[in-house]
Amino acid sequence: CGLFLVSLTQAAPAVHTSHGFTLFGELKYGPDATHFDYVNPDAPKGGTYRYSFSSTFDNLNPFIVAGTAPAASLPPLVYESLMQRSGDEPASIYGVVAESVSYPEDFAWAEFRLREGARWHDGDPITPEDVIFSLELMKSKGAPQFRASYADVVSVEKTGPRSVRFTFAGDDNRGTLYTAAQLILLPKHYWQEKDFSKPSIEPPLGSGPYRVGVVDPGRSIVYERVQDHWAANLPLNRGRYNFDRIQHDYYRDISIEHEALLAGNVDLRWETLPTQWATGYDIEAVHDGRLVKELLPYSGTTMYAGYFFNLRKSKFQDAKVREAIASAFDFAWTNRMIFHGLYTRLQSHFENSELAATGLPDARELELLEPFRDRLPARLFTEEFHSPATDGTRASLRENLRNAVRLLGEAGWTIRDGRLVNAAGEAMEFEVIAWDPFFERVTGPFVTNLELLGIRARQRTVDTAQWFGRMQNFDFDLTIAFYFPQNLSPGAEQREFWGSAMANQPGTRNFMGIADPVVDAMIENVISAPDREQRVAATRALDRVLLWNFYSIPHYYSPGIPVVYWDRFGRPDVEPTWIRLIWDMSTWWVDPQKDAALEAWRHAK
Amino acid sequence: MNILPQLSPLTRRRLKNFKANRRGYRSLGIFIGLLVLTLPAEFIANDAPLLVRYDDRYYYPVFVDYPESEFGGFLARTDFRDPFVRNRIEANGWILWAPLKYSYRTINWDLETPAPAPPTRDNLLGTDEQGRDVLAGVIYGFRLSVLFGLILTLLSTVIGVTAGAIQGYFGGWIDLILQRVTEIWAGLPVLYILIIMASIVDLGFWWLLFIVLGFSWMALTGLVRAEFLRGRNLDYVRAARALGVRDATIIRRHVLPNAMVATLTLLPFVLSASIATLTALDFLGLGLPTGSPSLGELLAQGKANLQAPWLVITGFVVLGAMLSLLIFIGEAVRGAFDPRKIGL
Amino acid sequence: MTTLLEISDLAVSFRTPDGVVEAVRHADLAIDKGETLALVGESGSGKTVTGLSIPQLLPYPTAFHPRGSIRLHGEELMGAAEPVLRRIRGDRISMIFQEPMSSLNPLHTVGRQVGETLRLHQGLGNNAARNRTLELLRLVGLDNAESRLNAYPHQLSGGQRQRVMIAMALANEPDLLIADEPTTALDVTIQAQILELLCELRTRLGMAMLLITHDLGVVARVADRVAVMTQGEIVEQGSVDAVLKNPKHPYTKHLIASEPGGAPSPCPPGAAMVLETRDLKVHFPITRGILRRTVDYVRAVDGVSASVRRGQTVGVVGESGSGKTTLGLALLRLVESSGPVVFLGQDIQGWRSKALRPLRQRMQVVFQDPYGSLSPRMTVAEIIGEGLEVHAPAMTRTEIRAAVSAALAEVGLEPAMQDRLPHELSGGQRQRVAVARAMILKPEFVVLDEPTSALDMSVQAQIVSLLRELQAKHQIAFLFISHDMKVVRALSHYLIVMRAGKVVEEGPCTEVFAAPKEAYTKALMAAALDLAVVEDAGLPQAGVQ
Amino acid sequence: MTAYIARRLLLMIPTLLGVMIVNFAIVQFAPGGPVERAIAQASGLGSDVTARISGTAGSSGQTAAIAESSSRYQGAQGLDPAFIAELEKQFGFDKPAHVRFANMLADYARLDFGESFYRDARVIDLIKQKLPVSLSLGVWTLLIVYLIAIPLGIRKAVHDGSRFDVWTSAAIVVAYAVPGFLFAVLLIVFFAGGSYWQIFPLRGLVSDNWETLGWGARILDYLWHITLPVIAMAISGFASLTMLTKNAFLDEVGKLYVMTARAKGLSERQVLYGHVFRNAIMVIVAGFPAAFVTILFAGSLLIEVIFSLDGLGLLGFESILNRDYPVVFGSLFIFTLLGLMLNLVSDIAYTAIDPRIDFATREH
Ligand SMILES: Nc1ncnc2c1ncn2[C@@H]1O[C@H](COP(=O)(O)OP(=O)(O)OP(=O)(O)O)[C@@H](O)[C@H]1O
Ligand SMILES: Nc1ncnc2c1ncn2[C@@H]1O[C@H](COP(=O)(O)OP(=O)(O)OP(=O)(O)O)[C@@H](O)[C@H]1O
Ligand SMILES: [Mg+2]
Ligand SMILES: [Mg+2]
Repeated sequence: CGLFLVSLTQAAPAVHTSHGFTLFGELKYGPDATHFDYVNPDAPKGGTYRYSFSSTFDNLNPFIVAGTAPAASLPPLVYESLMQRSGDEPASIYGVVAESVSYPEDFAWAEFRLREGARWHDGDPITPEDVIFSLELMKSKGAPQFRASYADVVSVEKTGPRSVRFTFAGDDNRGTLYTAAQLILLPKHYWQEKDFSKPSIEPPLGSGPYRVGVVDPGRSIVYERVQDHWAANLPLNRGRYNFDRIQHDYYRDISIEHEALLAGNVDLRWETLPTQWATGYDIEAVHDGRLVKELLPYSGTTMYAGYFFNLRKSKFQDAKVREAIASAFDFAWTNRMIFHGLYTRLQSHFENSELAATGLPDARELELLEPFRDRLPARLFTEEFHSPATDGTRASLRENLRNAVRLLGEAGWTIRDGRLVNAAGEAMEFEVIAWDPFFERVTGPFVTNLELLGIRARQRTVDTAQWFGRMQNFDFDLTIAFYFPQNLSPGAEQREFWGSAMANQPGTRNFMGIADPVVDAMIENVISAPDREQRVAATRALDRVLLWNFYSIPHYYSPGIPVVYWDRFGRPDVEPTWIRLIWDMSTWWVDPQKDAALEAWRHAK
Repeated sequence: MNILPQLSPLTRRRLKNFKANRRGYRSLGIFIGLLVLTLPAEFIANDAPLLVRYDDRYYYPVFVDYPESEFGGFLARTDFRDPFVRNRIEANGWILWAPLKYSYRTINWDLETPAPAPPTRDNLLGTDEQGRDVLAGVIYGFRLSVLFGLILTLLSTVIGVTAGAIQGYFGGWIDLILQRVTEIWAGLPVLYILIIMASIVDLGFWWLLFIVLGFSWMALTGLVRAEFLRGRNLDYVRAARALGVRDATIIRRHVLPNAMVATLTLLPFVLSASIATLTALDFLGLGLPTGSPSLGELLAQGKANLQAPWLVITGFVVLGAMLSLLIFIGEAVRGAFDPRKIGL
Repeated sequence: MTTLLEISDLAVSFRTPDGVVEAVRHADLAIDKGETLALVGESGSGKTVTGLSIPQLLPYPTAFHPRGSIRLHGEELMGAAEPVLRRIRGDRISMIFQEPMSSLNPLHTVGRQVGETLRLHQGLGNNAARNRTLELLRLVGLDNAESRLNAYPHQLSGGQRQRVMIAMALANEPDLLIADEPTTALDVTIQAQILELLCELRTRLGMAMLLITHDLGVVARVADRVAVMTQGEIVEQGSVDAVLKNPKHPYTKHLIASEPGGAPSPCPPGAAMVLETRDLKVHFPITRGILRRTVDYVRAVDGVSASVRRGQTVGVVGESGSGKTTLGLALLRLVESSGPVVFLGQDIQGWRSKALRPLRQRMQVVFQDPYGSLSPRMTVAEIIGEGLEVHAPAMTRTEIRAAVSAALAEVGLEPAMQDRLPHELSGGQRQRVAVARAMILKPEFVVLDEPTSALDMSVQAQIVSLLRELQAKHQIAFLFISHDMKVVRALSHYLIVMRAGKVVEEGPCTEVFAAPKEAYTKALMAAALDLAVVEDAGLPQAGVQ
Repeated sequence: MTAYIARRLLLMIPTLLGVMIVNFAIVQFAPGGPVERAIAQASGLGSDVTARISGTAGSSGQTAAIAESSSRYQGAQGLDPAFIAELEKQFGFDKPAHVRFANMLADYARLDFGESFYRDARVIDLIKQKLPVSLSLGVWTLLIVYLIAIPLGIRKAVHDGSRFDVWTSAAIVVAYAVPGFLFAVLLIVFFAGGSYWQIFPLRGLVSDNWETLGWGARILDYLWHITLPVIAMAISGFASLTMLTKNAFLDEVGKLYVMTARAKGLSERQVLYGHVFRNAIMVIVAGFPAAFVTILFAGSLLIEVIFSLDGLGLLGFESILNRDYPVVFGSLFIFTLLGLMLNLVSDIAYTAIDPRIDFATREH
């Protein structure tokens, strides 16, 4: 066996061993770095950070389908993973529990060497068995997204007292490695006797910087800093996790949550309502700077959201019809008058990243697109893509609509007796469904504008289970939906999103039903791209094809995270933009002076 | 006045009693006034003009949807508020607008400040979150809510009182069985039924009315039953039975009038509860189709936008005024049926 | 003697939708301490209203006094403050209401209602109040007083309820007792006993009494002075002797002259049987506790056999609580009973109400409690016309109205009354409405339960002759329940004497009257005669016929 | 009567059975079941079903956006049919409906209401857990409402038509017209928020350190917490009960027995409370079971949301929208049973109040 191993290594001699790993580019931090650039290594520890959520929770096991886990906050605080992302790089990870990772040139496997001294909160060491157990647990009992993430990890074995090897088999082993390395580790000795698939409100045993303290299900959860955390002095953790206590309060009502901030029961609030953001903080505390209103910038692709056509319906099969309908969506007005100008229009499926198609196709892209020129809109090659847009005035919308009428005419739809009808005399009618009543204010004006085209559109808001049921059965015309932010290294998942093979699978992410060989070809280009540059080009080409087909009417995104917080914190000079978890604010610390001043001011009131 | 002589003396007496309660009588007047005023809401608040003169022809946009081509445009529907259209028409004729140039669904595209915008000369009560005129919404919403409430109240009272009366009056097995049926019925999962119905049909005004009616009638049954259980043993009921009066007539003429305290008292509340139900359903997204004029939505928006008090205040004033009127009317009606009350 | 109560120039008016009704126009009265003043007069003349004005119990502000004054011991009561009145009511002035059947709180036990006054004005403790209540109930001749303490009014017979009222009024030994027809529902034996009790209190305590009654026999027996009222005015007053023997006002003369008398026209022999029952039983359960366990039964009617023929009147007499009302109701299938009830050849026992309905027109009833039997929210016209609506659906509204007017006229009421509601009538008027309601259907069999108890002599006579007339014309069969032997004698062909749910004696009316066999019957008759003797002694006998 | 009660108790069994059958059948038709719901949640969609009422709507998409930019989501690989099958098995949907129903009945017969689909709790424990909140709100609210509304109604009846009557009518009507949820928010803004007075706590039933307090302090703390929610709930409850009381009294005060009572020299108060009260109280008693069940089970949903109180109203609503059928059926069962019991009690109360009342048939 040993011999065989040796021969293997000889066959593929280039095995890299490193303290970190990146999807593309170079690692920013070397093995000798003492801390991240975006922290204050001397930040004082102490104090409490209070954050509020407007939801609920009844389960402290966030890895399963059942139950409602505390909003996304638990794993990074309570659990450590093999490796962890840095906040100022797009896709680099550094070892935490894993001291190093070794992998061959083709990323067919990865071997992690566990750090000496890595241990659970109960003092037991973290062992390869724990890693194996965690992976298998996630794959067999985890929620679908976890199962999917580790689907390509075909085997895992212990290769030494402190090392464990994952074997990959898939289209994108590098990506799989990247994902697998971020596996959250669960203690085997703790979970062995427990039923992992059941929700639980027992504070779990972890290995992270905090442990779960007092839990009041549905109301609040307190994380207490682990005083003798084994990883506290890793460079990775220097200057981070400065609060002694992190308290998460759950409010049921958003107005009350707002009051809770004003009342000082909460330190920081993520203001999600544009109107509130724009008008709800016209108060003294904000004016004199005690309460700070700030738009925190972030990097990385944003979520792609919009109105999605059900392409299975014959009326939506013509791209011209889709473009015409898109012309009636007056984003500029909506943004100005409803959203107080907070949002930016989405122009790509990979917005806010280098993957987004901008300007005209460059040479590499053209190379990929050229073979399909006759099956692509000519404008793709000659025009920069913009969703039909207005300047927010009626006059400019009128121009849009004029264009729409022309497009519709070309597609065989004409206005007769105030209705838009096709040659067969069928009137254009459809329903726009959403699961969230918030969107009524977006769809309302849209529907009104559609009427001007003779299109009778109805909007309907349904509950989420119903919405999902209808998506699965493809029982919709137009729906508001979103795609999660794209991975920065897109790959096989694009087949899921836009591939024809998935067009009619129940539960598919390609709920629009895109079934276009050109798109399929573009996807394959992305997957088979040999290097980063090629991948970027292929992705942009895919983006262009998708955009120019008007499969969806893109919505908007917020260019920053709108937060309001009481000024009692110290902040490092540089802030991470790729990861910023505002519910633990791990790089901030309580500034005792500011805190005291604020306290005094509150008392005076 | 000339219908009065045909009324029975008792009815005349009740009318007189009713009128004697000046508060109730005036409330009725105001209420009817408001209803009459809002019934033709389309003529009061509309983005379509009442009359248009263009190129020597008359147009009636309130009644007819004109394609824009009539006025030299190209769109399927004419937006008369659009400066383009307006300028063209005014160059070749004139426009007679409704007093309010907004309907409940008209979006004020020319807002100066983001929605919800505070009251201005143009939008007297401001606009809501979607840039729609609040006053127009209130006019249409009042009409819709009141009609919904009135119809629902009428029907559910009739059904509920009948059921309660039958249970209480006959007692025995009829009571036992009907009560059980009611209990089972009351256990129906209303929300699911609404969700199911919403997925089968387009839940409009009548469907909602119908579904809500299915459950609202039970509100009065228990009370009426209780009063009948007592009333049926009184001597005058026995006297009526001795006369050979049919049970239905005894119920209607002898027991009911004396068992109507609860019903009459609760009527305004049933009515407002109907309106509240509509509101609540709107809240849950199971109500009227999105975009319908709804007082419920106004309130919900008011709560979400406390910084825009014109929403809350309008919603509250409209609802409060409506309920007060109804309750005062209810009091007067009750007084009218009180044999000891003498209208003075 | 000192003047206890002084009423001068009293007027009472009611606001009605049709204008103001002047119920009392002018009344001057004075009652001395220990004196009994009888107030007699036509039904509807304002007697009750006058009585109610004294403790200010009229339904103000519907009722109002345009003028007048009422002084008790010189203290003005009219418009007096509520606390003043409260102190006086129930303590110094107490009342026996005309409608004993409806005047008790239906949801309180008898014991509680009587005891309440005691606790209120004498501050008695629970036990003392209970003992005194028992004593009072026994005093007014209620049998089984102990167990009646926990009875609710609806479980008592009319006479029993009236006695509870009396016990309540006497509880605090008032200075002035206003007794509005206090003995109407009582059989003669009890009546005599009660009157005696009242006289005794008068002598013992110096209690004064305003006795409102239509029974001149009673007046002669207990009153010192008498005042005669008609149409809202006191037209004559003076000592009993003076007024009764030497009436001056034409109305007084008329009143004294009217007396129901004469004999029923003979019943044709062998007439068809209208109604027959054998061994009829009505048992009411006596229940205890929240769960209402049945512990025993009241045998209200216990094996009665009776029959009524066409054109025949069967009189039912018997002491209060003997089951007369229950018998009548059972025959009409208005209470549950066992035993056959054969009506016009069909045994209707156990029939469903629907099947009975067509028969209802042919069997009618006048309830003992007119107040309770009239729907409070229906006008007189509706009440009387309802039967026609049901049984003569062909009649138009105007026809019905005309028929109602005629029926009202027959019982001596003005047609204008028909738009009134029951509570706007006097006791006698209500009773006549109830009679009219039954008779308008021209039934074949009528149960008349004390139909004349609240009527003054002249009206009584009118009603008696009306009944007789109708019987002769339509061959109606009557079951006539009454305490008033004179009326019974004037109407009945056959007599049933009941006691404790059983028939103790029966026979042709004249025979029973002439030679009662049972001791019980004899006692009844004796009491009646005893009263009659007084009458005979003091009054010119003048039968109508 | 005993027979009647026995009959009523026996009839509860078919009634409950009927309720369960009907509900079970209807739920089969509801679009989107627990499986869809679970998938939706796994996909990061609307974990919060109260979003509509709490105003958190609109933030769901955004939350996802930013959360993802920092997490390791790899893009779903479509829904594995095996996973769906697993979910179905987990929720028991692999068996046909009639089998599921039979199993449920068998469990219910043993008073075992099963476990929530999504939560780590037995249904019965969930209900027990939420009961204190609902009971607190419900009982206090009812108590306050009844204690104020009935005397007020009586007073209004006595002074019918007076100035007092008019202004109190106006006041209660205005109070009634204030939507409870709005009032609650205003209360918080003014008395618990950061902008005006900060007198009352923002949320919860007791303070976090409640366990450590002494008894007196505990009670005070508890009262301090429920003041605002109870006020918000009670505010609109007065109107109908007050008017009902008033009118019921007005109906009675004209009756002869009231005159008798007055003739006894009773004070107005004694007349009203001693005599009229019992006669007039029927309708109020009749309305009580419904009021109680409603306020306990559903009436407080919005208040619970606003004050972040976890009560039965919220539990019921959430489990309905989450398609948490065991909780839906369990709470329905318990509350139907409670309702049936209360109905029976109130029927017995009728006969206790008015001895003339019986439930015998009138068909003879
Ligand atoms: N509430 C009322 N509204 C209108 N009229 C009334 C009212 N109460 C009594 N009356 C009228 O006042 C008159 C006097 O009534 P009252 O009851 O005093 O008569 P009464 O002498 O006692 O007669 P009876 O012997 O029949 O009892 C009657 O004509 C009656 O119709
Ligand atoms: N519902 C009832 N429940 C119990 N006992 C009752 C009920 N109704 C009547 N009784 C009793 O039945 C007996 C007979 O009552 P009924 O009314 O027939 O007497 P009556 O002969 O008409 O007396 P009166 O001459 O006083 O009217 C009485 O002792 C009474 O207490
Ligand atoms: Mg009288
Ligand atoms: Mg009797």
